Amino acid sequence: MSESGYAALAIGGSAGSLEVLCGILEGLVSPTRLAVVVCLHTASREIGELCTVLSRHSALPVIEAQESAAVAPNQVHVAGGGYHLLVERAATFALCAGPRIQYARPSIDVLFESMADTYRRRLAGMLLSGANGDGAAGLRAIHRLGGLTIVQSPETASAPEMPQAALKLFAPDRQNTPDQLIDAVRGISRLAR
Amino acid sequence: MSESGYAALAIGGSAGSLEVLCGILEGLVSPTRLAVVVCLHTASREIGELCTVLSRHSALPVIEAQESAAVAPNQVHVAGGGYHLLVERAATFALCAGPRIQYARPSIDVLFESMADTYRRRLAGMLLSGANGDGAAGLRAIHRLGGLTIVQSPETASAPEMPQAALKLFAPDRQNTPDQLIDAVRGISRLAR
Amino acid sequence: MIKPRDPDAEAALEADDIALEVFIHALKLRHGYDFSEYSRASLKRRALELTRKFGVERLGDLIPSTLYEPALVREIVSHLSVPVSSLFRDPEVFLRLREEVLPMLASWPRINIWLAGCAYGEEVYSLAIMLAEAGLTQRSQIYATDFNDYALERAAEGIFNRQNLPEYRRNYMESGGQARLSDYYHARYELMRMRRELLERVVFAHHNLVTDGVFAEAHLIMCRNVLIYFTQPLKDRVLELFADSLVRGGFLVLGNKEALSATSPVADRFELVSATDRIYRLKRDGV
Amino acid sequence: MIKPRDPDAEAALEADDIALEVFIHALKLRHGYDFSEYSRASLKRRALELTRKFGVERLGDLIPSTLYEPALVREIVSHLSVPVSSLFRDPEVFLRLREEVLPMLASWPRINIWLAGCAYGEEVYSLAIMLAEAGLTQRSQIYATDFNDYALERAAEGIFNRQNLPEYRRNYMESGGQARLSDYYHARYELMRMRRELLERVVFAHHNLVTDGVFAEAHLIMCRNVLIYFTQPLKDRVLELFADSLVRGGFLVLGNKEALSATSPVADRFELVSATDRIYRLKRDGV
Repeated sequence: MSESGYAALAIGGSAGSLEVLCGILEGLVSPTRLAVVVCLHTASREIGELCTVLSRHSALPVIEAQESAAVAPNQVHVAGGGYHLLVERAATFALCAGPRIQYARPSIDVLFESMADTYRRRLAGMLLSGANGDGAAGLRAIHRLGGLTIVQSPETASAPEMPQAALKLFAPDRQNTPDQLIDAVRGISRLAR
Repeated sequence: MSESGYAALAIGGSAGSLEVLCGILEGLVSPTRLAVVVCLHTASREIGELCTVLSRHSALPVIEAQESAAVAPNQVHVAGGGYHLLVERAATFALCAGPRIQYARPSIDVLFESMADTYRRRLAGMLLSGANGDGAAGLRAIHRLGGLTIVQSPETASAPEMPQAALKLFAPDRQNTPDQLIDAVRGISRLAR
Repeated sequence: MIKPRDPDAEAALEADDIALEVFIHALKLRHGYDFSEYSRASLKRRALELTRKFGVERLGDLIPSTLYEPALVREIVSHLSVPVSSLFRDPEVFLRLREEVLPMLASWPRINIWLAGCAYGEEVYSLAIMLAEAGLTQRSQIYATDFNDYALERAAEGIFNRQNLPEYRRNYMESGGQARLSDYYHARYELMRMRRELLERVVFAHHNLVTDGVFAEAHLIMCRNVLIYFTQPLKDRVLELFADSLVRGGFLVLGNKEALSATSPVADRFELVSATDRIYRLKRDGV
Repeated sequence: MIKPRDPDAEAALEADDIALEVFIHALKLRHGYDFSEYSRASLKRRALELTRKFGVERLGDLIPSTLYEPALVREIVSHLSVPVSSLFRDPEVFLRLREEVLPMLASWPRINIWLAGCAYGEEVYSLAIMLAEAGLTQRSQIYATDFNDYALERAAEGIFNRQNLPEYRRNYMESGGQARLSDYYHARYELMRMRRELLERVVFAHHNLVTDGVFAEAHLIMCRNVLIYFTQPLKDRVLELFADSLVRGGFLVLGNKEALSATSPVADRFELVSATDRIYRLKRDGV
């Protein structure tokens, strides 16, 4: 799978993913045409702090994804807590206050599936360390619609359940170590359009 | 079944129905709020002549049903040949050049069913002498939607198949002799609204 | 007031009436076929016939097929658009065309004919035969259009059912035909295939009267038994399209029950040639 | 460009997107429920959940049920309208209401409160408890409205699942509650039923923000987690409706993610009370 031509990168993770994520953000080449959307299993009051932490590792601005706002290139949008985050066909964010899905809100599956529908083969998805099965179905949705799918290799994940759940469900394009993830994101952000 | 409150009267017939029909038209009380629509199995070139004949027996104007024209009260509208005649929800006529149905075009079933849909319980339907089964399903549609259904009693019909087909399909409200049909139409036209 | 015998029948009627609107919406959104300006009564009847054909119970049950089974859609659209005709249907119209209109068309060096809504092509072949018999083939060009691609394919094949042959023969003779109809087709089993030479000057093309514009500089437009299915605003729009597509002095032939009514916005641009045969002519002095 | 792994998936996606529009059209025509100005992404997700719930394969398969099975429609509408909340959801908002807003409301001799989109009633009871604890019950009147009649019935019953009780208790305490939440409900098996006395000053009524007008001379309007589902034009219209329904100096409380943005046509009619808790106040000097 080549790394060229993606418009958006969706990143999901949970327990043990923050450090890997920081590395990935450091790999982003700025300016880029790529829009990055991140969904961690964050409680609602942590979002401000989370954005601050991530900002330190990112050449791109890191902001909470706002309802109705555009999924803008050259930005890292982070899902806030307490609501599911979705992307509409017009590449704007939507929120949903519906019930938790697999105990999670925001749900990685919900974000990934709506982004797969919107970006189809112009989407790259990464699923990182995490202690539950959220995100696997969403990553498969990205795969089905022609997007690039990468999981953190379970042996490098401090909580391997999340990438393992994806590997159980289908064959993602790549299993990457944290260093390989950084390389990948560098290529994807440089070659985005 | 009372004879009050009908807005329209649909009459179908074929072989042997012309004489009975003439009597029925003589029974119509003018002016009336009733709209009368007649469907015989007429070939396309006979329609002018047919209207002329029927006019002699009717105090109401007898005219060929024109595409898009209103189903007007105090008029007798006659289906022309070569096209199916239908009534739209807005009580205007529509034509259809589709295939014959049970060898007939205009089809009595088609007319009756569309009038049943439009007028529902404000429709009275009469099925007269005829040598085939057209009209039976249409009369049943009128019955189902609460309209009044009358068949010419088969023993008085020179071609009994048509009323018999209806009687085989369901129980119409009445089986009337030609004289009773005339009485009925007198009541229906007087009490129409 | 009398109660309905069958309250379910009334509920089903109301549900079906709305299902028809939703079905129309689905066809339009999913496939671009716009039946929204079609008269509802006969459209509904044909939709109900489709439910029987497809073995489903209610009109609304057609909607999922419409959305998810593209292969069925051409069948659905074909059935809804009533492509039923016969060779030389209404022979008296063809007789008048042969005797009065073709001689006048012959005065033009080139004759463009637009058959709008050609369906399965019966009138294409009827007209091609008449042009051949009048010796006008080489100067003429027939544009046969329909919005139904399946119908266009069938029309180009020119295969009809031989069971209607007696009617076709009678029509041909009544239309003033002097040859034998069998000169124009090959019979095979229960089918008849029209001779390919008849298509020498015929072009089939997709054209949608509901959405598309002026088609050609036509000397003759035939559009029979199409307008009866349209609502009045669409009728008016299509008649204006025809007026704009004709050369001055060009002819318009409508179906036997389709009048160019006095209230039509283009009524004063036409003069009457034959009231019974619904033949009109665009005035030479323009609008 | 990379090809999709599963071309069927892409075709299904396109069909489903259109099926969603047709489904929305069917709900509107048949039952008057208008979701056409709802954000599509989450609406689609909830519709797909319904397909699993009803055991059908594709989104479009919901349409016949929508047309012909009125009994299912309230379930469909309930699911689409996401009536999910909890007692004292976002307790910091209720804390601020308790500490800052209620004392100001107390300056009016009569307090009309409009809970717009009350869903299953969690906020109705939360607010009624707070009014009781502030000694304001007798002067207040709560109008709890929703467009979903099934939700209104459920809200009037006031029966919630006890499995959420730990969350409810924590919320109540964090909202500044001094009593025991158990004073306000009867527990029975796995359910909890809110005390009837809490409804003493509550009226439940059908009101549709999409289609209906000004509701009351309100001193406080709460409408939380409703606007996030609306398109921008509908958001603007509803905010205007709220501005027109409030007395001068009246309060508006939106959901945590719903801002009265500077571009809103009514932005200058409100002043900010709390940005984090989305509390606004209609200016006293009018427009």
